[in-house]
Amino acid sequence: MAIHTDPPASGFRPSMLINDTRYRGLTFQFIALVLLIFAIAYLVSNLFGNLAAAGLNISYDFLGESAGYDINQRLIPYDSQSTHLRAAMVGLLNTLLVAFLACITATLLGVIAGILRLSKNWLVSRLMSIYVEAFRNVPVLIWILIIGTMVQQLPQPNAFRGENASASMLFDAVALTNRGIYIPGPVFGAGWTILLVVALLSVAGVVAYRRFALKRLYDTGRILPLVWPSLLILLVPSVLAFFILGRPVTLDYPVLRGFNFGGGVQIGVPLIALWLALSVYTGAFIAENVRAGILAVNRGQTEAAASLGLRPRRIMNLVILPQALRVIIPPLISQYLNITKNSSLAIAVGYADITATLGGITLNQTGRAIETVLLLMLFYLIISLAISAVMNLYNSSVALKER
Amino acid sequence: ATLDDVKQRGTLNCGVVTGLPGFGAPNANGEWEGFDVSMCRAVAAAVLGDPTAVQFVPTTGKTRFTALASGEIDMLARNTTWTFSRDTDLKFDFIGVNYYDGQGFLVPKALGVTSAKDLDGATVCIQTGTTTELNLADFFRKNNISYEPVPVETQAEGQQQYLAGACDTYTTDASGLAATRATFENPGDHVILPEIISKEPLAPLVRHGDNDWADIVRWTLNALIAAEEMGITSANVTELAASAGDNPEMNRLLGNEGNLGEMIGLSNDWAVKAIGAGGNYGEIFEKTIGENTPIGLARGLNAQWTDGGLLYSPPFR
Amino acid sequence: MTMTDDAATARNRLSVSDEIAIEIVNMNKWYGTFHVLRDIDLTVMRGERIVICGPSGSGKSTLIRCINALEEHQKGRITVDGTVLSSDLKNIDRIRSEVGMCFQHFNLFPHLTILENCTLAPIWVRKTPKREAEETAMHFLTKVKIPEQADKYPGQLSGGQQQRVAIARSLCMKPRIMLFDEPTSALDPEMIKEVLDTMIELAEEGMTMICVTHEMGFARQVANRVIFMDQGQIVEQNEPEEFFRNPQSDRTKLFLSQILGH
Amino acid sequence: MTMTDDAATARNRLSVSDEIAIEIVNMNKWYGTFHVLRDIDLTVMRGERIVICGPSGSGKSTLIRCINALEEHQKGRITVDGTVLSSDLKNIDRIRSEVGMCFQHFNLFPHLTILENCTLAPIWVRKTPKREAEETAMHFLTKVKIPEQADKYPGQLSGGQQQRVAIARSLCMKPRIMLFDEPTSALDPEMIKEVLDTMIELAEEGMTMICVTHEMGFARQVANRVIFMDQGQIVEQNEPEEFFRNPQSDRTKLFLSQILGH
Amino acid sequence: MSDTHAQSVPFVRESFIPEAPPPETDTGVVAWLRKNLFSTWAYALLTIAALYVIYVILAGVLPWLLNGVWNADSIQQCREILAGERGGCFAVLTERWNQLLFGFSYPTEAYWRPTLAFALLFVAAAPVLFTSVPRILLVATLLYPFAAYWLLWGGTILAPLVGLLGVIGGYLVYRRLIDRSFAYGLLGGIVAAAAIMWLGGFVVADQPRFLSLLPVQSRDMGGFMLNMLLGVICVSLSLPIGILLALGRQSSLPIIKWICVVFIEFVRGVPLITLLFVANVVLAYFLPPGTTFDLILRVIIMITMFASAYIAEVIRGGLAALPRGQYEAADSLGLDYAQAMRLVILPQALKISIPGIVNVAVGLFKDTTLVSIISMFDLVGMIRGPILASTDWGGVYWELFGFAALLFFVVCYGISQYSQWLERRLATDHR
Ligand SMILES: Nc1ncnc2c1ncn2[C@@H]1O[C@H](COP(=O)(O)OP(=O)(O)OP(=O)(O)O)[C@@H](O)[C@H]1O
Ligand SMILES: Nc1ncnc2c1ncn2[C@@H]1O[C@H](COP(=O)(O)OP(=O)(O)OP(=O)(O)O)[C@@H](O)[C@H]1O
Ligand SMILES: NC(=O)CC[C@H](N)C(=O)O
Ligand SMILES: [Mg+2]
Ligand SMILES: [Mg+2]
Repeated sequence: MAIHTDPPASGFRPSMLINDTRYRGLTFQFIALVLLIFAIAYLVSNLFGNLAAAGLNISYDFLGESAGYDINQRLIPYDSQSTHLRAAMVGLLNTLLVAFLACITATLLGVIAGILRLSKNWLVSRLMSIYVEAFRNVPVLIWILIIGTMVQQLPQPNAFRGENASASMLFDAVALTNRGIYIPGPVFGAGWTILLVVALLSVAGVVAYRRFALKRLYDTGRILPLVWPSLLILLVPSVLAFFILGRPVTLDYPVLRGFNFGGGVQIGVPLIALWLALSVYTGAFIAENVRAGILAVNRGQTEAAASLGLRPRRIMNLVILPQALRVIIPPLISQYLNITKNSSLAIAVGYADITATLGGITLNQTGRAIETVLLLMLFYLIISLAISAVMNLYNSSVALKER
Repeated sequence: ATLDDVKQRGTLNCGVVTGLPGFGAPNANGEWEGFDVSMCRAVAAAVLGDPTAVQFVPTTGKTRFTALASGEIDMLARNTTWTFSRDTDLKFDFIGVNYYDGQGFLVPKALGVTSAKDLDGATVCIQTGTTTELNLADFFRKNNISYEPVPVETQAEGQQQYLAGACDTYTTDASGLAATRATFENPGDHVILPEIISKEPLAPLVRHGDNDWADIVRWTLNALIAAEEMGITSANVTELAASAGDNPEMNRLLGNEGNLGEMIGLSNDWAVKAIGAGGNYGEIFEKTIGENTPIGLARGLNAQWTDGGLLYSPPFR
Repeated sequence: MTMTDDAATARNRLSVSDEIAIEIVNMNKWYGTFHVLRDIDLTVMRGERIVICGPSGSGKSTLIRCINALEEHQKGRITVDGTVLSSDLKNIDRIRSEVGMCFQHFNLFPHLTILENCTLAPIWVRKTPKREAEETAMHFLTKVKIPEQADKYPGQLSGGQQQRVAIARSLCMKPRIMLFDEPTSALDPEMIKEVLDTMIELAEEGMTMICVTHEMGFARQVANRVIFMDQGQIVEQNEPEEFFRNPQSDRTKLFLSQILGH
Repeated sequence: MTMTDDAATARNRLSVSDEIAIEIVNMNKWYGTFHVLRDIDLTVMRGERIVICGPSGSGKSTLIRCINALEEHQKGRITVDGTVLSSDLKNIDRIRSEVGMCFQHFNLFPHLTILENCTLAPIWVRKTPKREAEETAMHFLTKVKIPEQADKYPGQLSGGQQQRVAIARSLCMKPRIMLFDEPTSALDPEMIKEVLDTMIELAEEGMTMICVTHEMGFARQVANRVIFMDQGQIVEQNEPEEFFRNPQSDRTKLFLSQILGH
Repeated sequence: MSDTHAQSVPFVRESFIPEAPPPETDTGVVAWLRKNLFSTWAYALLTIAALYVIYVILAGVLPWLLNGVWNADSIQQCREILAGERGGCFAVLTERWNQLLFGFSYPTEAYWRPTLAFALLFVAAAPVLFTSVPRILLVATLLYPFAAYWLLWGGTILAPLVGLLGVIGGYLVYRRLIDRSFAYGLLGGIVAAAAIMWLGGFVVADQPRFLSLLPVQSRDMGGFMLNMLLGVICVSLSLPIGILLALGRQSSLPIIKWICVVFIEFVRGVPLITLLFVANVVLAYFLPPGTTFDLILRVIIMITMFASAYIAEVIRGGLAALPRGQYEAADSLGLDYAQAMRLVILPQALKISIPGIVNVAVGLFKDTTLVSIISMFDLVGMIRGPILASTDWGGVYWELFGFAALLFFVVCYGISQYSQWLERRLATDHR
């Protein structure tokens, strides 16, 4: 074998920038980068030019100034003297709150509707198709407005007043009004921490029991009942502790006071409207995902499991769902993303999410358009990236092993 | 400069409210009408000679300032309160008050409330991004009572919420309340509470920095006010302008004496056109929000100074 | 044809008892209004090995799926191991745990390892302790010659290996009867042999088997009987030798000429 | 083995010139850190027909893909028809228009008809007028015996037909060298022959060919040389007769016993 | 025949068993009901629950629909006519249908123009959507944008004609130069088109009255027409941009890839409403001083950006679904990157992506309602603004929102049925 060398390294010629695969890519990238930098520089110089001409500047100082407006729904202490930054935090938490609630209910709704749509019951499956198609094909904004109008039709608190009131509370405990839903709220007395500990322990107990049952199944083949013992473990100690400790937690019932109900816990009507609208709208999409996921599991899987003697419920739990979930969860998570993004329409029903506080009132009261819009986008971007990161983690963890 | 832009374009871009009866709202045929709208038309007439050469740009409380700042509109005539920070920090120029107003509360009669101080614990509908929103917070804080805001974006929404009983009271400029109430099926079932909790001088505004343009708008408004004072109406303006009369100020205003028009870069009959567009201040008031309209507002503070009001146009000299 | 002798010997080694394993009497089935199985009568003795063949759409799959209650039949009676198949869930359970089935497309559970595939049913249906189930599984995996793949996932195996896992999975339930629906038709040619070898081994141990297949070599080697179906009916049945050498019905002749010709 | 004589005759009919078609010197390639081709030296004369075989993963595909610049090599030199393969685009273009390639999975363009598949590159790369390109295409389609399929889409053809179209498509560019990467291994057995026949015909016309295949009959019949690769190296090369009769290296022996055995 | 068992193995069927109808218990209405509605107790309960739900809905909606008032001048009149009975006040639709559909400032006498443009849309879209439609109609698709522009915005016909000529000229030059290389072709085409349009601009300025329709400004477009307009324009524009982004994201050049990834992920990470805020309140600051362009144009830019990021992701899926062999085969035939993409890869990838693209289009079309939040008078803005704010119709919610929902439903359901049909077809005829 003769020793050969590489092709003679010819000197660099400018034409190689276009014709040589090694440099061509670099050339293109360089051009793209230069164009990009120019574009950005152009926009930014315009920005500063325009700002200077209008005598404005970019400054985030306004975040420290007092906001001056009130917010009806807040998870952290806030009043009109708090800063704009705090108002933004209130809005942020409200966005997260409604998104979180809507994700849960939309999932429930979607899973139920998706499964029912596959039901062999003709009527039910038709009904679910109508639900899915109706909600999927109409803009979410219209649904938010419609549902917002719908909850307005609930009775006013006034209707609960007087001898022959036209509306009445459910079980004397729950009032559905067009200002919000009032439910009894807990009042914590002495010893409630002990109760909490007991409750937490029972939850741990249930988990332990389920572990034990599975282990026992593996060890001996005996299947222990799950539902009743779990319930017992969950409830009995807490109930006992509740009475032994002398009812450390009591309920505060809502009562009509002044213009509105007082006491108890109030869930504001904007929250309810937005929550409901996002849930039913997204639920329709999730229903489709669920249906597609279940259909994606080959029919052969069910048959193979059945011919091994597994019962329908076990087939669902052990064979179909684990596979369907792989198909369902990625689009499900992007639906969660959509919920979060769609919650920015909150202002249509008067819910104080971040778009309404930071991107609405603050923007408007301070006139700091660029600053607030940038902050707003940044916030949504962070949520989206966080959710996508979770999704990627999930995807790589469940990816089926292939050759 | 804005004036050149407007002339070149041939239309005036005027920001107005998305819909507040009496002040600015499209009628069934889609033509904009109202008190603020008339201001736009007067400026268009003064500048372009054609009161219909206006492109109305509806704005919400939220979008109005950015629309003006970004140059999308040439002026904003949209029941906007003249405040310090809007004038200075937001870099606008308010060109003069066209309606002296204050914030009030609208409540259903059946509620039995007679004073705003009785509103402890009430639910209040409030347009976001307005001065009234801030006043509201101040008022309740000062009186140490609580309330729950229901934020709405537009007048229409506020009305919808209020009528549905989603709030106990609706608060905004008293004029706005009157306009709102006027559209109710049974206006008599609702009262405007006696307290006026703030000063709301409503004023048209333009971008800061273009003083020539600001002057044009400012003096158009003054022309309308002065016209009323001098008894010039849309009916007699052409007649009066035809020949110089014996009132030198009127002569100057109508272009028969001096060259005021030239000084602001317009033709000399600019004021004639402005007044001809919709009449003088008083006429506009009566036609759009006055006592004989459903809105039924009395002149009150907005009467001429000669009648004990605050309207007081600087002299045309 | 040198194979014939070997095959006959092999087959003769396999014993058939007098006990009835499966009895099908006058069974009919419709899909909607489509009459897919017509008056099927078939008795399978314990230890018998039956091969079913016939043109596509003739109802072969439907027939063996009825035996396993994967499809419901509308008329007639199916008795498996003395249990009459009815819509009673208990009954169906009993029959399914007696009868193992292998499909054309293996239908392994892709989210479980090979071992878990094999232990799933024993643990949850037979309530076998896990350790024991795993031992059994390893035993059968060894039998189908892939014990070393136990911890892989089905997607990581070749088609032939997957089908052998499917057989092992069925065997783990210790069925007394095995049904095969074209177990080799989705496989590449090199892999067919390994699966057939496994099946032959199974046959030699005396398992009762019904196998839908067009592998005529296999039929010759292990079947006691070959059944030819067409249009939902059993058209002909015979011992393999006779069946291939001397088909009676015209349709059988036509069919055989087609599949042997190519 | 009666084929040997025929094969030898057939092969001897084919002439090999003295011109060098491909020269590979000391070529090395890595995928990441994985050394997939190691010190490959190979000279192919014009008119030579070379068969490459070897176990899976030994780098056969990678080798011939390097010749076509589908993969970049990192060390050593490849000269095709006098042109040294470098990263210069012009060079790559020139080499690709000299070298035709057929893949295991045909890779026909499913959205184009057979004729369009064949005329695409002549029209766009060689700038041949469309009519002329179509005539050439029909000529080569006739040669691979499927002129009547010209207006169908690839999906409507059998695998064997598709592979022949793929060959015709390459030929339409009038290459001087053809590379084949396991052209028959994705085909059903019946179809293998028709593709091999086409390739043999091509070989008889004196086309320079490098063919990765395990069809030993083909190798015997047309190859001038058989190259055995393992672990990225050329382990053995010889005339086919000698290669099969008398493999030198142990690895070759093992490999041959496996593929000939089954 | 029960003797067909091992003891008497040979058996040959003598007589063919004729097809028989299934047993009675398996057919007929009763069997259908039993099987589909009452097969088990749980199902029966479900059925009853479903029936109850249907009853409740119908009991609520039917009287409202049937009792509806279609002729009245205001809600007050509606109430008088209804005299306390339940019923919808659909008069608002008959009174304000034109505003709902066209916005309140589109000239009434020109309503036929958007209507015609809408009808022509079907002609133009047909050859793209259905392969069975004669190819020659693609000419209509090409002409459509220009015709629609003329119809909607009015003005002289010369303006769209010049545009069309520019495109045709550009294309001809492109065809001439494409033989040299794709880049030359593209550049030459663009230059030629720009030159023709620039020159044509003088002609247009010179002859503003030639075959002129009443000009309408963008600001004057509203109602459902605005939704359609935004939807159609933005989807069409976002397709090419989406393709470029997808190719960029697939690129092996890290910087280009990185730019595309950042753009796509950024746009997909924020809600459309924030982008609309940008269009509304921020964008003007980034443009050179003195440029004021139409809100509608700014909105189109932002929605197009938004849509192209989503479309890019769909197309990326299509590209990824193509086997590597296609790229390699194209390479080995000597096609360069542009040729391989244009002739081999994209035609296939786009075909796979069509259902996904249609879904994005539907979503986008629905999202056009968001412009009402920045006080544009699209269908929803129209309802929430001028109509509900008017003295006459304040308080008529259900009828208006129902109407809006219905319009959107008809369009979106239609499109999504098309996409499902397409998916089914792609699933069956990919050979
Ligand atoms: N679920 C079903 N609904 C309606 N018809 C069906 C169904 N399953 C099968 N059929 C029809 O019943 C007939 C018999 O089908 P079957 O699968 O039993 O045939 P086969 O003999 O197994 O054919 P192959 O050799 O193709 O597997 C066919 O005509 C088929 O189309
Ligand atoms: N793109 C790639 N990146 C990393 N490794 C690769 C890549 N392509 C191939 N390899 C590895 O390089 C080695 C040689 O691959 P190659 O395809 O050349 O083998 P082969 O001899 O053609 O095998 P086969 O007979 O299976 O086609 C294999 O180990 C393969 O896993
Ligand atoms: N109601 C309004 O839209 C205006 C309210 C108030 N005058 C303001 O300028 O803030
Ligand atoms: Mg079958
Ligand atoms: Mg290979």
